[in-house]
Amino acid sequence: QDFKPAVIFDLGGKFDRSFNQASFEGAERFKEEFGVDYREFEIQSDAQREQALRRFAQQGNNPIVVAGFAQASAMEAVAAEFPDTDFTIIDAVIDLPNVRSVVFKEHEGSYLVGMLAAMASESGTVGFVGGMDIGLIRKFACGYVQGVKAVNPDATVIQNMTGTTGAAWNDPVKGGELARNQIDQGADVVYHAAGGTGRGVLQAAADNGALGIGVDSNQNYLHPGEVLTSMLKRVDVAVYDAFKDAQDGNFSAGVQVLGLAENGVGYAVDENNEDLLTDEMKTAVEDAKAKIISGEIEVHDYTTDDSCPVS
Amino acid sequence: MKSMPRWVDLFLIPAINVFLAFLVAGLVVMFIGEDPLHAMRIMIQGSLGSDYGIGYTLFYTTSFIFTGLCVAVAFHASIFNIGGEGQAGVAGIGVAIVALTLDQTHWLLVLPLAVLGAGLFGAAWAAVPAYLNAKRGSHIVITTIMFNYIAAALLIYVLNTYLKVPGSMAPESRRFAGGAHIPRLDQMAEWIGLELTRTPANISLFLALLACLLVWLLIWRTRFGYELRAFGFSEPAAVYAGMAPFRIIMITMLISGALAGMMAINVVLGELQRLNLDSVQGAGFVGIAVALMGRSHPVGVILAALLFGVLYQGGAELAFEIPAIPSQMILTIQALVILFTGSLENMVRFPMERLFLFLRLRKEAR
Amino acid sequence: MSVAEKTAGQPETAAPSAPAIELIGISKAFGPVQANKDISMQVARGTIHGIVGENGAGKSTLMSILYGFYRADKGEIRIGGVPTQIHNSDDAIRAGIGMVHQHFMLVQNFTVLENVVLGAEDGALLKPSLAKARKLLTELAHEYELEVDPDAVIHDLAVGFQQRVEILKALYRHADILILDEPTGVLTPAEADHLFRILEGLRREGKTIILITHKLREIMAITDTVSVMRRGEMTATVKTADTSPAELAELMVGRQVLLRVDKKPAQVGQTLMQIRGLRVTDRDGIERLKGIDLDLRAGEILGVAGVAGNGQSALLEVLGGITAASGGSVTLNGQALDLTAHADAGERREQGIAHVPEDRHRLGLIMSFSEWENSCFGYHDRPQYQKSRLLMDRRAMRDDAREKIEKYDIRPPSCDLAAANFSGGNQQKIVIAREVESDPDVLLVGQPTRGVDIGAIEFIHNEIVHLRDQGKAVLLVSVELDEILGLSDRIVVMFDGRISGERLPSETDQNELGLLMAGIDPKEGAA
Amino acid sequence: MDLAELFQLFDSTLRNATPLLLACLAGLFSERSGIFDIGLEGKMLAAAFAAAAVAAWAAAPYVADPFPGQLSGLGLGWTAAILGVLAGIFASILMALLHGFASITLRGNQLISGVAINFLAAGATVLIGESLFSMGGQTPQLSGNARFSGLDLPLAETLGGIPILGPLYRDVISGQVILVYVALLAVPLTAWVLFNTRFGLRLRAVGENPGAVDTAGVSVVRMRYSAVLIAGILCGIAGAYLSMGTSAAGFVKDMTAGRGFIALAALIFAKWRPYPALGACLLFGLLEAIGSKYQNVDIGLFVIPVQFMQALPYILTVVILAGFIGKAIPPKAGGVPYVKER
Ligand SMILES: Nc1ncnc2c1ncn2[C@@H]1O[C@H](COP(=O)(O)OP(=O)(O)OP(=O)(O)O)[C@@H](O)[C@H]1O
Ligand SMILES: Nc1ncnc2c1ncn2[C@@H]1O[C@H](COP(=O)(O)OP(=O)(O)OP(=O)(O)O)[C@@H](O)[C@H]1O
Ligand SMILES: [Mg+2]
Ligand SMILES: [Mg+2]
Repeated sequence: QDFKPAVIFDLGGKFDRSFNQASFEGAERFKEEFGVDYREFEIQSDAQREQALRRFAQQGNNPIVVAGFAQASAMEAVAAEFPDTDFTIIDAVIDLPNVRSVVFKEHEGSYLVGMLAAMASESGTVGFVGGMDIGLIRKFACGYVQGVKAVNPDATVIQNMTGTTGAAWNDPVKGGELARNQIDQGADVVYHAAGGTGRGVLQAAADNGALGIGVDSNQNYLHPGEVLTSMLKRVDVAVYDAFKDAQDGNFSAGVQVLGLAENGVGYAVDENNEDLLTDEMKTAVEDAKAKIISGEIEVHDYTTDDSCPVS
Repeated sequence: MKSMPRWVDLFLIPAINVFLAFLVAGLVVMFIGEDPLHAMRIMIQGSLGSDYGIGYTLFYTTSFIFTGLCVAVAFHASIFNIGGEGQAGVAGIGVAIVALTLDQTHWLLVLPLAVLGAGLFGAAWAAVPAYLNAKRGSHIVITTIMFNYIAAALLIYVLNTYLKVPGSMAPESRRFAGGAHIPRLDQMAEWIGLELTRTPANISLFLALLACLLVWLLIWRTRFGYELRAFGFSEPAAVYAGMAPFRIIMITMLISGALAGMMAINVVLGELQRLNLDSVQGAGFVGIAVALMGRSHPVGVILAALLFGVLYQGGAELAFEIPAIPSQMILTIQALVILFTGSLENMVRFPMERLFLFLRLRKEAR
Repeated sequence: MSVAEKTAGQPETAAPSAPAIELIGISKAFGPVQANKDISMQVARGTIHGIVGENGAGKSTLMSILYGFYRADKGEIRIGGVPTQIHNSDDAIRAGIGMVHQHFMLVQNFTVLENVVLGAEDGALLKPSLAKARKLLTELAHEYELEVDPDAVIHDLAVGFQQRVEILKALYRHADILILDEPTGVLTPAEADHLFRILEGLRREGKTIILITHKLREIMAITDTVSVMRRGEMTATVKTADTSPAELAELMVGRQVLLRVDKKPAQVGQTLMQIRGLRVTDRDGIERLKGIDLDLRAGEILGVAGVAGNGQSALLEVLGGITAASGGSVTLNGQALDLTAHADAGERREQGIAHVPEDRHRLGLIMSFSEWENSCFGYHDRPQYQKSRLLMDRRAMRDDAREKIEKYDIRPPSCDLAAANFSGGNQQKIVIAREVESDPDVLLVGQPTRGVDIGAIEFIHNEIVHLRDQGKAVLLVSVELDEILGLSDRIVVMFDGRISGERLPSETDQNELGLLMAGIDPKEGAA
Repeated sequence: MDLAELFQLFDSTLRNATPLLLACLAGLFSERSGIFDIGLEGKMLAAAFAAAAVAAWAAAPYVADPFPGQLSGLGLGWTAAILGVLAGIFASILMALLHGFASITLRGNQLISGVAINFLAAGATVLIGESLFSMGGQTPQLSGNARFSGLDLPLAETLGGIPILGPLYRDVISGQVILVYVALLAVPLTAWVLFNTRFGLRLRAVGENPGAVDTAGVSVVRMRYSAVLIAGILCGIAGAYLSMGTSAAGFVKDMTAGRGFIALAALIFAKWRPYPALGACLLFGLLEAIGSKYQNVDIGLFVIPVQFMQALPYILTVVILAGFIGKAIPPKAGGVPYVKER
């Protein structure tokens, strides 16, 4: 039986330079390394979720990796129908014997970039632009604010959400406008968790002498020297690992929670931003990272109780 | 006086137009470097070639029938309701409330109540624009556009605040329990001993067909339909005939909104079995195209909805089979179909009319 | 001075070498409809040439071809003897042709000046054109008695003035040939007389005029020659002096037509409707009716004369339940009518008031509805048309429509055709049939024969008289004094929202009514 | 709220309003001529894409022998941006001509044509973009010469000292992207053309009564095509502004995000008149600016939900429309094909 991995991207598409792109990159890396081709599908509408999953499963694809919490209920239905297929879902938890659920501790990564933001900020005001006001994005925001406040309890964090329709994830014009608003109000570092909208956020920051912070993938290269860092969410690793484990026959179901300890989240340092991060900043962040891993610092996860201790 | 036989008008010309649309779409597929005939085969096969494909096609068709009827009914009264998107979205809340409350009972109880809930919420969302139009003369196109945006905001708020599962990141309600699961077509087929592949197509299809029948009755057989059409053609004349514009606008929009709302039965209750943010997925806008192409006639709406269902499902298959063809290809093909069958249709009609006139004159001469 | 007297002095223009207009073998089909069949016609320079024919005979089509609005399928046009290609109106204008269309071609929200200048501007900028036009307009107005306020907006102007603008448009473009398509259909007699004076002036200047009209009186009074059209063909062209109205009517319709109303003396009964102090203020806050007192009695036709815009329309609409009154009272059979905005036209119909509206296109019919759907329009909620609480009884509606078609000789006799496919006269018959057959106590009729050919006029007049003879009351509003005088048993004249006088038809004439319509009461003046 | 904050709000308003205004004026020309245009969105989107794609290509350095996937461009200077705008206009005009062909020449349904154009633009931009750049339909991020940056008007700093007006000039008026000024200038220009030229007179007439224009010897078809073409140009600039003049700095699929519909709303709001159109677009821009600036309003008792603030512009539009505007009467012949013979 030949090995036929498949990946399904969520609305937004594999080139969103963010979340989906990260899963795409993971799959690509696997393909490059092992020369194994994979099937892929970009979701266009809700009804296609189940359809795509079932189809891939029927055609004998295995493992099947899907990214995005919105896929959860579809996965729940389909995975039960195909007990011999290995499934992986990212950003949601499904309790089935053939499903691996990968969730990330975005709040931990966001905490670290929040600290960096607070340290890089001269004005004591930083910004956050989210795509839509939903739990996941609040989780990013809440971790970020905690990080900022940890460094500078008096800091102000301006938070904005882009919109209420699907367009919110693809509206760089609005994203840029929100970022400019925040910069006008004194923010000099702006973090985004807004998919395609973030492109405008980073550009506005670069244009107006502020620093941007990328998300999901490493976005530092977009504006070298003007993106402070990126909050990495190693979706690519999750995808890669799922493929690899299945290939090696090591696929394991169950919940994987990837936080700082597992290197599932983190902040990006590369040649594009090394001048922006001082040693002092790095030490402080690494220190916090160690403490979070050890449990000494506990970063609150918004989605556990739908509230954030700081704002 | 008609210059062409009816079958030419109703079937031949649309068929030629669809053909032309696909011809151009084929060129686009070639531009991408794929074989258009192969692509075409996949689309047809994938949407109509198996019970699986047909199931999905019918599922999409059901939604489009509802949103198409929504636009069509209002159109007969000369009201351009482009708020189907919002009305269907808000109706989802109504369905969710019913289903979440009663999902320990039986679908035979849930379905009628959910229809009621969807209808009420959809109608309510159409009521404000209707009222403002009828009483204050607000332009219904603007207000319904605005209400689409407001609906999106309301939906997030309701999901975040009331319906979301605590501790979940997703703005979704919990999944409805089995008591609220309405029968899918494959399940219904099982009742009569037929085995079909599982697809989301569900009993709402029959609801949609029933709605078509009712709309047809409403518009061409009832007194209100008579008034609605009269009002649509001429408001002063309607007033002269003793009809009340306020009443007509309100009732029409309530019906229109309720019809859009029915879409939530198909999607929220039938397919998703939970409420999420984007259950409507643009079907409200597709409904405009469906109504326009279907000439606002229920039968036309069914056919146009079916065509769009085929495009959606066939398009998904295309994307499965030929990953090089991006999903936007479907959007492009849809655009071409709308263009050729809708606004460019005279390209075929005019020569056709001349042809038939010529044939007739020749026959008369002989 | 009447038109006839003026015409006595014939124009002294020399016989022109070539006819001003020569149409040779013109054919035009609209899809399957052959509107013009191989039509040839000559019009001599400096003459007024009349064209008559039934509704839908193809008169407007022929003239629109000459004006480049439609393109002929076959045939040749010669202007002043020169074969001329007329592909569009621009070509026609260049050839010196101007046309006043049956339905005015004016931009309603433009000023007079803007309408005149449109298409004939002098340069890319508007200002110089407008200034020049203003000057020329004053001159033209002076020369031809065509005064209009150049800055008035069209929709504020009475139809008569709108028509002047159309004529000015043509003259502004130096038209030598002027086509007028049913110009008097919407004019009062005074306005029509004025128009004819203008036409005479133009003829004197050597201009050539083609006049389409349904009114044979006008043909006889002013034209030099007249052509008759029937079903797309030119059936005759005669010198006006050599013919008679009866002959023309017969040529048009193909049978003898009675040109005057034949009615018995009225059997007047009790007062059916009593109107007291009726006031109406329109949406713009203008008071249209300023206190009307009227009694309408059974078995009589009460004619309301007046220049358009003096409140007759408002009177019909308020009585018909379309608009609300701002004051006063109306009783019907002793019962007060609800004159507030709560009442609607349906209620009035239930109370026995039927209404033939002045504008059949705008109010009376739904053009895209089939004949049978129009045939119960306004009465659609009557029990005989219902199958159940919700459903209508289509069979009953059609049967009913067929009966009316038969009884009223509506042609073509098909109840499935859309109203738009009937000629104006037959459309009017549909409305009349519907309202008369509803068996009302009071019939309100506005402009019952506007734009209708003489065959149909005869029929419609007979129906109205017939209703009266059944003991019903008829309130007839018309700008046609002939019609008012011929039909009414009693005449009131409206001026500026008030009744300016009441007369018996036997004791008055057009002159006296004309004065009353202008707000002058000759009797009071004498007293 | 202090003055600086107010000016920031205005500044944002101006940027928000620019694409709306251009699209709104585009709609004004088209609809004044009697051609309904719900395809503003699609035209803008097509233009945004074409502008970004061409600008990116024109500004990219020339590479003699590019490796697969590498973009070899023209290496142009500031002309790259101009080229981009022209490309945007061109793309938008193509769409406009399609609309014209469907609704003028073929006398088809204008609403359907508009809907089709919106779909077509949404699909084709990504399709073409993907085959050109293989970035999922996005264009490369624009930088430097490929995009517009703020233009400092003369004396901005000098006059900045004058109370109120100085900062207003310096912070709001000055420093905008050139296309913002183009949009603002388009308003008086439109008004002038509409009410002071022969073209304007005919344009207004053809939307009210095409028969009158026809019988006056003016070609209805030509007038309407001109109008549709102008609409194409204006939408082209609007689209170019979105992808080249804002922080988007490039094309992202569906990036017009409903602005075409808002522009349409503004047009109706303005009752098809140029200066009110400016007012309406500024109002929408301001509402959007307020909605995004004050998202988290805590009024003591409770926190107003973000969603309410986000919906506020739309709610206010409805309220204003219901309260103050009255009936908007469109050009009389709007939406109806000019048919002489049936
Ligand atoms: N625009 C049109 N499209 C199609 N058919 C038309 C059109 N105008 C007129 N016709 C046809 O041409 C015939 C002649 O119409 P036309 O308007 O010339 O009559 P007419 O003699 O002017 O009538 P009327 O006295 O009522 O004005 C009609 O019977 C009709 O069938
Ligand atoms: N656009 C059209 N398409 C088809 N038939 C038409 C059209 N316009 C007119 N007709 C036909 O032309 C005939 C006369 O039309 P026309 O408009 O001249 O009526 P009319 O008698 O002049 O009405 P009115 O007196 O109210 O102006 C009718 O039989 C009608 O069916
Ligand atoms: Mg005529
Ligand atoms: Mg006529």
